[in-house]
Amino acid sequence: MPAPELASTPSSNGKVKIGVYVCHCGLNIAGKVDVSSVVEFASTLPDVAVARDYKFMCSDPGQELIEQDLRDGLVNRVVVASCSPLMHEATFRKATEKGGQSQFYFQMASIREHVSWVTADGDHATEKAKALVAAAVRRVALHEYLEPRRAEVLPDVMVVGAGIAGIHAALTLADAGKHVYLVERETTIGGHMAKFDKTFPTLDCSACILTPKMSAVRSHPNITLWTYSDVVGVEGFTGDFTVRVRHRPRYVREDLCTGCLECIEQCIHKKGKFDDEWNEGLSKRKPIYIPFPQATPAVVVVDPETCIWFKTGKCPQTCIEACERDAFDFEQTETFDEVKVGAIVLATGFKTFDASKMPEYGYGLYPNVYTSLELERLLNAAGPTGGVVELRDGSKPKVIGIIHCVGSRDAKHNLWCSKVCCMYSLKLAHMVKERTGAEVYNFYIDMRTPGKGYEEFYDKILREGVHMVRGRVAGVSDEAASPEEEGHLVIRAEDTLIGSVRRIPVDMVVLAVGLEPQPDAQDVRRLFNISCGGEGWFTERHPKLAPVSTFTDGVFLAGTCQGPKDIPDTVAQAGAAAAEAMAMIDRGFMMLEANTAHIDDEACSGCKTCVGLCPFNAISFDEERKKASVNEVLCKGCGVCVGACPSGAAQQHLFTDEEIFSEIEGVLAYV
Amino acid sequence: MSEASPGPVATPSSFEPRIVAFFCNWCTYTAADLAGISRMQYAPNVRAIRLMCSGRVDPQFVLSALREGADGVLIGGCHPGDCHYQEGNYNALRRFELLKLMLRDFGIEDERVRLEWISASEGDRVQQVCNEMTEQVRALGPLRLAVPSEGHGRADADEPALQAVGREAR
Amino acid sequence: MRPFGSFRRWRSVKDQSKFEAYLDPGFASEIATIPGGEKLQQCIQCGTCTAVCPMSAYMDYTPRRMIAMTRAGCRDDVLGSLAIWVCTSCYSCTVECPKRIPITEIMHGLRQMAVEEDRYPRRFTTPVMAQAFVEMIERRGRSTESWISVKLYLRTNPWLLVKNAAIALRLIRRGRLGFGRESVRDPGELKAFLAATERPAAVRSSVERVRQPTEAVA
Amino acid sequence: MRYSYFPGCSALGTGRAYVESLHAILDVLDVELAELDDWNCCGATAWPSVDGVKAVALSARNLALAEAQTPGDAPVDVVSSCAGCYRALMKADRTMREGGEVAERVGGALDSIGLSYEGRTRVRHPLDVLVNDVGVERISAKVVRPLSGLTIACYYGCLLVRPYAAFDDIYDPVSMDRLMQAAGAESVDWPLKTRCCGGSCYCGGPMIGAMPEATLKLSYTLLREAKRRGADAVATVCPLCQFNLEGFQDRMEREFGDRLDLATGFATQFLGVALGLDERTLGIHRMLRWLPRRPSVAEGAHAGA
Repeated sequence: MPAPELASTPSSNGKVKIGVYVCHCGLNIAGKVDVSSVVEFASTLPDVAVARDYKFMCSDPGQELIEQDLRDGLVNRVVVASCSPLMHEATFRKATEKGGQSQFYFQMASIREHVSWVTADGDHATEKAKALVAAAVRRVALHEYLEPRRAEVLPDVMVVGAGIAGIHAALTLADAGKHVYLVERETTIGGHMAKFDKTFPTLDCSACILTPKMSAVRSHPNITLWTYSDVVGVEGFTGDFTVRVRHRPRYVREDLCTGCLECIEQCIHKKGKFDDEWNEGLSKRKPIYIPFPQATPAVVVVDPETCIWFKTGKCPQTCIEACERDAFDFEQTETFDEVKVGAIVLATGFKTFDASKMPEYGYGLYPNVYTSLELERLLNAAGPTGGVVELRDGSKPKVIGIIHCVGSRDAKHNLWCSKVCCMYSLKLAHMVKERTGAEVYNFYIDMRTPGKGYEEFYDKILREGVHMVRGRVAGVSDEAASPEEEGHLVIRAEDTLIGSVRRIPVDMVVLAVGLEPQPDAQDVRRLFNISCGGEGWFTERHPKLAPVSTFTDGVFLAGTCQGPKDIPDTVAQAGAAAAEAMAMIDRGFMMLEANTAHIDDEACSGCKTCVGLCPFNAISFDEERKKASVNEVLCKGCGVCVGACPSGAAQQHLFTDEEIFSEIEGVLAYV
Repeated sequence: MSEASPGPVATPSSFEPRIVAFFCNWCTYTAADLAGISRMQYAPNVRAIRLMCSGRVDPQFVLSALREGADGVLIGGCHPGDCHYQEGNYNALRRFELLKLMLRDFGIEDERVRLEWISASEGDRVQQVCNEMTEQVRALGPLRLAVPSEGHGRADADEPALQAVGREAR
Repeated sequence: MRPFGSFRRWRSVKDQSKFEAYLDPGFASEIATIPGGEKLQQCIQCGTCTAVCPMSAYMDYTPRRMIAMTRAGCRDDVLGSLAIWVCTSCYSCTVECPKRIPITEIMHGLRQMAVEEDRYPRRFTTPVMAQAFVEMIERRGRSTESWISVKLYLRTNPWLLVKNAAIALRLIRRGRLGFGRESVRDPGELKAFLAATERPAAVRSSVERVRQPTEAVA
Repeated sequence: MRYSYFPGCSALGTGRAYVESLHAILDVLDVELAELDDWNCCGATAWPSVDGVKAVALSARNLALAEAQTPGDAPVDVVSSCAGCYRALMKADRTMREGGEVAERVGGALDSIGLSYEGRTRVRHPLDVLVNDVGVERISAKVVRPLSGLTIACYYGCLLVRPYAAFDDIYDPVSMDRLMQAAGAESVDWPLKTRCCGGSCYCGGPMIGAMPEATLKLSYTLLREAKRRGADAVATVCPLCQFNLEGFQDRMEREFGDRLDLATGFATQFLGVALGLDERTLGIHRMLRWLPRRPSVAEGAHAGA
């Protein structure tokens, strides 16, 4: 990149001439703040050469105003009073650079997010805006000439989580020639989608559309697939992450096992005895198992918790005998891998709400109360009943009640709408009706079907004669108020559209459990140094304009780890995350913030306070000279060392003590 | 909404406290942006200065603010364990505790300086804390430093105490 | 069933629109002054309150509708409703509400307003009982079941005195219904105490500072 | 163990047997109840319908009396046997602790009669005391006449766990069941433990008067379900529920053409029988209907009669 001709260089700072540009932001600012009075005030401030206002400073003509003034030599420093720097700092820095000045000769005053949007009174707002402008003006006069920093971006990518989001992101990247490390905690990839029978609204078979992608992952030359593995450490920074991955022992060698399943057949346990997690506990598995036939990789796993050999050491080990490939290795232990990647895509997914937290719905108390995920397994041809919907006693349900919003939209549990439950409840209603001919009642608070073909699907379900009751279910019980209720579960709800309480006896209750962040979301977030809301969904950089990136450059989000979403949205987001990661990698470098710390050799007293404080080990100490120095490549620019330095030797670019003192004076310069 | 969050307009007292806030870029400043996006009205008395991390807050910033005429100082950082720079907020906390001890010696009430953990998603906390702090400081009245000077708390050569630890001493 | 079979029914059909002039837009904010009452605005009309309410089947408006009507400003319908007096204060709705609206407290608040505005159903037992009860406590500090029942029946339906005589007699014989009047030691002081709560908090703050040690009453 | 005791107005009327049996069993278990001197009505659910502040004030006075009568800084446990009073006292305690306008006005009124509420009081229910302080084990150790063969449906009513579930589960309370099991009886697992009986506003009268169908049906629903699940008796800890379920059982039977014939006594009475106390001490002679004379339970009757 050719460096533009700079009017001022480190040596020739020249006379400071500040241009102040106050944005109206339509009426967003001007509706509250008296912009002309702010401009008038700004023009009285020291070193201010030009003060202007404009409807939209971020627009091309707005930026052109700045560039022109810079080119004309009217100004050599720029202050824009508009929105938050988190919004448009980059825009205006670029404009400043285009005008021929260092991009860092710029400062922003946030008079929208911090003033006009949050202040009730116009006079107060104007006064506060002036103070913020005064602070920015004082500060920018002190800004120093800085070279922008660049960091190289490594070419490989890590994708964490191999549900449909992770799979899609990994395949997109791999197809573009990037090497992808795909890490999955479970023994197979596929995630929740692999458990479903059909998907709304098209009712295409989940396995039919997912398994080809799963095997593509397995065979792709650019994908290193690590299942039964998790990320235990992330180090480094944007473009250069070192990720440590732990592989849990399967006690079967992945490279040898062919997935013939002969060992399972030969296990000393003649029948499954332990709850099969994949089938939500609706069937039993052996200590050696494979979650489902199309599991990827098709490698069996031994569960040491239940395997007789691990528990007692006494077992004829018929499994080993059965294996023609000698794939068993009971001595396996955890192993670790460390890889260097340039970008990370997080696709860690969700968990479903634990229905036993709502005892009023009787889950765990009445055997015929199921969660939606359990019903998905019952409907699945590869599920515990081979796709037959039957109750735990083997009988067929004649009346089925599906309760929406379980755990969602509820101040006692999760406040949010889980977005997918209305649609999947309609899908389940259709499927159980088709398979069993049962009468199906759906109990909903509000019907939410925004999405392509979704309302049409709702219409189809209505035509099929599924009963829709608008009312949140108050309780499920086996109390019989009349002979018809005897022997049934009774669902009690107000049918709010008729204004009466209804008691509907059913044989099977299905709880449409909502979506929740993974229980360890907070740990994962800390590991990757991104943020999340109190509830645990990962926070995107901007809810609208940067929905797949995070505040940590190089870490992207895909799928439900960011919030509830359905499969189409998840896949779209995964594609977007892959594209953004790719854009970063293909460029090959990242621009970094210039705000690193540095230590003035003269002033350093050699007290070493800073050395221990730096969380990134960026400060080293020269024992001979008794001076500390900062490695600006490692420095991330937090300024902790600067705040602690007793002699004022440590300083931070763009946040020097002088700059902040002047900003303090500025905000206190009341008018 | 303005009734629910009494700004200084609604109260009879004519004293408008001046509060300088230091917000970390990743959590509290972002939360303040969120408060803005959500149009949460709060007292205009709090004026935020953006720092990359609450750990950057030098005690001298606080002293300087008080000396320059602030009646209170608010520091906002990420929740413990959530620091974008791993543990800058712990540094802020340790420094803050010491700072409070020192301020007590100057006769500055504890309520005038406040450290709050506000995460990026807690826009409502920004509103609440700013309003609370404004009311608290308003109740305390203008800051009068141990050695009073003309005007209220303005930088002045008659304030040896604060000045000694203040900016000029560096 | 023939809904309009009788000429009386179809002749009496009236316009049931709720015209804005009929509504009281400030009604909801009055209710919001009850602690927690402001949450009423967050109601999503899910009907959980109605479905858990043991009495909703006997109400003229279900609890959910009461909230909607309050929010819409149907002041006359709400305060004149039977529903607020049918509530048994069992707190099921309050506990189950997914929006944590303290519906029972709102019902109590509506009752207070109905009493203040003197528009409760005259011979319905709950309001009459509440008032008879309050009068007795104000006078004596404790209640006596026998007398309160007598008072209640006299004011609502004296026939019930006769109708319930048999059970009363059985209770009397077993020593479970006495006619001795219970009372606190100094009913006058209690009355003054209750009256003192009517003073707004600020007026009295000077008195509060000189709080006496409490052995006076012990 | 010593507790301050708030009997409530029903203690001398319909709930007499409850108080008598409570005292009797607590005597056996070495728990002393010291009746609060000069207590007043808790306000019940009638007062909140007329004046919310005074409703809190009435109960707050009782709490303040308890503190005044227990000098020192130690917490004061006030046992309230009536579920209605229990809720009213809890509500007053919460309101006063949380502060706000009501708390200030009540505080001022207390002040005017030389009382104050510091928040030292803990409102307790006999079930809470029996299960958590005395302990089920100690109780079962003292059982001399186990109620074997008796199946009891424990009915907790509304206000014991709503809106404040202080010592038991809000959906499925078990403290009474544990006591009845300790007494040797079998307890019924049923979903209506806390469904309203319709008794509401005190002395069983009002709803019966206004809407006989409603009240009778609520109570009937409970008894029918208890019976359907094989209960011989229903145990309660609320004087109102007890009276409602017992006193109107004849009318329920007439109205719904269903023979119920369920003894509805106080849990304390059943426990008392198991502890070997005689019927008179337990106030069983005050009940309108009691268990059919069966050897295991009847023994006590002879001793008393």
